[in-house]
Amino acid sequence: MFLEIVDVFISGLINGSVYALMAVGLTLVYGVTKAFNFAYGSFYNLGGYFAWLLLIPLTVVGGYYSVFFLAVPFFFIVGYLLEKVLIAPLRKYDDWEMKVMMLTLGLSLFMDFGYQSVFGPRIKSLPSIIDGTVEIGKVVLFQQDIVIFILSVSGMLCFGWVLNNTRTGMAVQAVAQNPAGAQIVGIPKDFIFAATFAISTIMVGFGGILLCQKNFVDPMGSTDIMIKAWVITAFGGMGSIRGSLYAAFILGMLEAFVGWYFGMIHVQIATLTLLLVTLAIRPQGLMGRE
Amino acid sequence: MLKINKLNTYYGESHILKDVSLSVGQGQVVIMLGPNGHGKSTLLKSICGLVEKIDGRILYDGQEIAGLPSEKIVNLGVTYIAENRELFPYMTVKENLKLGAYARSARASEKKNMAWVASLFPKLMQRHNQMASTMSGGEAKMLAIARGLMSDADLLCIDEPALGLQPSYRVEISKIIREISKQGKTVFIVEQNIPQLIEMADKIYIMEEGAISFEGKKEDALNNEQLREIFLGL
Amino acid sequence: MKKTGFLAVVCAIVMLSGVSGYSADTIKVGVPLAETGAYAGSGDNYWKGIDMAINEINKGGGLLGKQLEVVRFDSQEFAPEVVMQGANYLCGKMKVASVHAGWAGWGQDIRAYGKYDAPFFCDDGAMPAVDVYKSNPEKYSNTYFITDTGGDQANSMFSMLTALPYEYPNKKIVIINTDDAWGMEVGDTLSKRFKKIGWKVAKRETVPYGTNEWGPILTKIRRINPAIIHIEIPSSQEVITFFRQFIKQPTNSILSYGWSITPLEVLTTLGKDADGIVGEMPAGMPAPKAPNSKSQAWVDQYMSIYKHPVPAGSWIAYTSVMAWADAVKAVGDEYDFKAVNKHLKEAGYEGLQGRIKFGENNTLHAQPAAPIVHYQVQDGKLVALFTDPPLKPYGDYKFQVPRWIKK
Amino acid sequence: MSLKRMVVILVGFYCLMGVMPLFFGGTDYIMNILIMILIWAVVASCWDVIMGFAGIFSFGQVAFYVVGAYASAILSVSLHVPPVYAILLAAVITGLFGVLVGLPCLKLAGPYVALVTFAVHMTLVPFLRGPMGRAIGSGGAQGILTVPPVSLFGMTFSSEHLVPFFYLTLFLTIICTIILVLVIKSYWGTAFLALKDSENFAASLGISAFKYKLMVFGLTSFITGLFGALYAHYVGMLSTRMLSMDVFTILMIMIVIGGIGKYPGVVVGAVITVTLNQFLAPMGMYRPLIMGAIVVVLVLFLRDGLVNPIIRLISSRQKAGRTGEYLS
Repeated sequence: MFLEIVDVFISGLINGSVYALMAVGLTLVYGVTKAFNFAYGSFYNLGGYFAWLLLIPLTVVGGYYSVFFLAVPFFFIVGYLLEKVLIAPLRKYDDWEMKVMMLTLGLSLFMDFGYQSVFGPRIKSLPSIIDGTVEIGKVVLFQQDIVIFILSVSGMLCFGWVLNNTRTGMAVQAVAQNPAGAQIVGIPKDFIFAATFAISTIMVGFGGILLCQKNFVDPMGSTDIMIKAWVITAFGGMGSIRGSLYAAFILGMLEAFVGWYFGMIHVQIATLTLLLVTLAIRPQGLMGRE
Repeated sequence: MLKINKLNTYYGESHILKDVSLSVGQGQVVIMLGPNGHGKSTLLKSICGLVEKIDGRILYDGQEIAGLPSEKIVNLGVTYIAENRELFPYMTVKENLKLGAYARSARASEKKNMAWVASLFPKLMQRHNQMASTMSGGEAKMLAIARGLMSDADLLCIDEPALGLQPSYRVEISKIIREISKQGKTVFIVEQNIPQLIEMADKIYIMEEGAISFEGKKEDALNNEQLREIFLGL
Repeated sequence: MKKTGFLAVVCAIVMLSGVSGYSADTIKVGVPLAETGAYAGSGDNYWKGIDMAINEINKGGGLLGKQLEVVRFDSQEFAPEVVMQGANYLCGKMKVASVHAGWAGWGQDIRAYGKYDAPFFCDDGAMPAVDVYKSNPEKYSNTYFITDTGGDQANSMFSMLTALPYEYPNKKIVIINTDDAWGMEVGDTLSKRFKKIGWKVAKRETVPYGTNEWGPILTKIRRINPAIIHIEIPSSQEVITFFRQFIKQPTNSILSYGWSITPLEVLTTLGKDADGIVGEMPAGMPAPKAPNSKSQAWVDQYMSIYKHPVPAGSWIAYTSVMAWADAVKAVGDEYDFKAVNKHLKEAGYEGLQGRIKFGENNTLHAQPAAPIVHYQVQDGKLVALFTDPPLKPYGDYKFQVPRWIKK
Repeated sequence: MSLKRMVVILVGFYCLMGVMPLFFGGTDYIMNILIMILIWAVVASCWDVIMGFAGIFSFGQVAFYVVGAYASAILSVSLHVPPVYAILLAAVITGLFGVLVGLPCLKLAGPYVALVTFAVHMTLVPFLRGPMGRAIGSGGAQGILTVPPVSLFGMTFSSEHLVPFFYLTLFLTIICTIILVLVIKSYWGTAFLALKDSENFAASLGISAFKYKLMVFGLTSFITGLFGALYAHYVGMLSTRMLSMDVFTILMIMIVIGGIGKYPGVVVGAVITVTLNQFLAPMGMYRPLIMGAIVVVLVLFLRDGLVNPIIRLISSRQKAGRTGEYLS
């Protein structure tokens, strides 16, 4: 029994790290620019297709190292241009938040079906970054899961550190807290908006690569990712990185234990009920600010 | 130092500033008076690049700054201290001040300015770890001014520094502005009526309905019966 | 503004009605399939078979001297209203002579196409669809179910599992199925049959689509250590992730994947790792060697066009187009639906594996000419072990005890 | 937009719709589209009233529609309530559900309302598909396949008899449209616009934001539920696929084309969107691709949607020089 609980607990940890990886970009971009990116899941898929394209048809030298190396500039440019071309022009309207949601929803539809028409409706699989298992006593772990866990947790901690301890990180926070004030002290607000969007695109792209190599590149998978990321962001508090980290692990654990004890069919409803109850009591989420 | 020629600005459809021309000399304290909602704040924001649609010329040190993005203007040495403070609410006093020196031009002298600000606002520095959002109105105002000073600017555009404050703070703010002026900084203030400030002024402007209706020395203004009554309340 | 509204409506009508010029020198064939959404993969399998049949007929001079013209419709994820629109579009507006669908829904399709008379071939494989048919057989007489129902397929799976030349170490089975009609039907039938012969259904888990983290379930499975684990999830992702996570710490269990073995990606992704898994395909084509030379030629042709093995649905979708064409040829008029339907039902069709006949409820029950084929993955390929009915070993292929089972 | 103009447009539109069966009564394909236009026009109008007029950023419109549909279907299938009463009851249930959702979330700031309402939308899927839904008769993943048709005065209204059903829908549509126009134009409408512009200002006028928001939420949920229920008895089958993002986006396109808060633009938006969606259906996966692109382009370049600029263009030609009428 004890061993079983340890097993489920580990499942929860793995779930949690995967969710953290999914949600961090979304929460960041909302926190700073107040733009809710409904096309988030589609960028996640873009990561998967990017890796697939490089690894399978192009068989790029260096494998995953090259993929990650090339992903940084690629996603930065995609995200930056996207913000400049599609989101920034909307800021002049009073109801721009609503318009951004609508636009990105349209964009996600466009992107998802764009993938289908370009790459076909079938799922694609990527080679694993790392194969094999690790045995700790009676518990067996995938090295893959360990890599994801380490990368996502350390990535988030690193990112949190950068936000709190560097000049640029402070500038990003300043824009998040008061865009007008940021402008006054000479922070290039529009650039920070675009750059944040670009950084979040890099994050979600990396998340896409890491998770698609674990599971698959699924052209229709973006809605699920979007919903998961959305639930975590809302639960943790819109815009709070730390909140997202907690939320990801709480939900990961909840899923594992509900799935184990009550059955998988109850997982989704349990998660969403937790979210609804949380929002009803505390609309700003666990760690959010009003 | 600052020269404005035929400045027009717009918010959406409405025309706010109409053909405003003025000049502020090096090291001067210039005060702009006038009723609320007649475009005084808009003028300051236009200078600092915070208004989208502007038309006309703004020369700072002989360089055209009209239409430049705000971060470039801050870099050139012009800073805006907002009437509603615009602090970063979930950061401490110290972090707010540090961000005040974000502009590239201010980084080198960050330490020096920090020391100067600490001497000007000893009370503020006693609670440098307090969140900005938990401060009282007067303290926040002080912090906003202090943050403006951190930018190492030569021209400080201060928007209604004493609005809504208790008299004791008004006196303190006047003292501080005098200190700032003593350091050779140029100060351009938009205010309603504070005698202590008017005392300091090298030049006074009055703005009504988006246009300059009076320009002159403080003596001229004080001697003008009508102005005294309406704007100075003396 | 009245003008604007009027213009909009007029434009709309013109757009809708303007495109439907119909010419007499082709025969229109409707193909409503999931082209987008979760079922697009299976839609693609059916489409390949249908496309192959239509090209073959057209190359051979067409049907009644006329070329066949395909009218496709994206039935997305079978939302009732979309399915109904598809029927209205294909039968009502485009006046197609027959409708070839694959998986088209779980009953909504029967109702939608039952309004019309053109033959409608579908692969719903679930009892709710058959129940709709049964509610008014007269009205829905143009419906043809091209595979057996889930229950009957599950019965066949049961027979196969009990007939395996393998001694089960215990009498415990774990059944995992999806929450839709298909999964529930198979799960229910299997658990009923196994209970009857004294087995214990140690765990019955219904999972939603998109379940990719199997840790909690596998934890329980490891404690149970069942003789059989049956997975019934008609979607490749879930079954692949299950296998990967299972194999890292396997139990001494036969892995039975049922229909879930058939999505193309399962084998292309897992390859030889999947060796040992058993599964089935209804109205399937035994492999690797087809039962006769005609079938073998067909399989070779399929492989040369599409560069992958024949997935579930392709062959029977192909066959149903050919069966319909055969009936039309016999009747001589593609729009004499009554006669075409009568011919289809009475005469059947001489397919590649023999004569197929639609039976009770217009269902193509498993039969020697369209058998349920039970496979095991060997060397990364599907190898037929049994065909059913009657359940008999196929060829010389032998069951191999999976490598993860330790004696 | 003035009340007169609004009424003229709507009367014109519904008269036009009213004569459509004379031409297309025999063509099921087009009748089906016309019925869907009527249904979606009302549902989208409700959303427009919520977002455009009341300024509540709700993402729960499809959820209310589905609640209405399922409520009526469950009542008539499991409890054998006659469909007419089932539809009315379903509308009441949806209205109450709307109030229930509104209670916690209408006090929140804009994006949070979107969060909560969308969470409600998402929760419905596992609820209806799962064991809880099955327990109340939702039919689980398979849905409900045998929703009985509406019978009234000895007549049957269903997808088998499209022309009668069309007129039944038209009748209900007109009633609901009148209610919505009254809401927009009455004191409520004024109150909503004030609310949207500035809640503080409205509060100072003595308009209680919360009360009005709750009222509009309840009313639009009621109407949405009514049409959801009607839809259930029309197609006779329901599944949770109705909650897919596709449906959500299509509803949104109607509003984007019509212009937010530019009633009755959204009605024309519904006509265009439903037709376009149908027209593109044979194009398979390019349909959603194009729909998505349309949203992006429209949101980016057309502030007031597609319909309003056209109206402006036409009326400026009609009476050159007279401007300043477009207040709403």
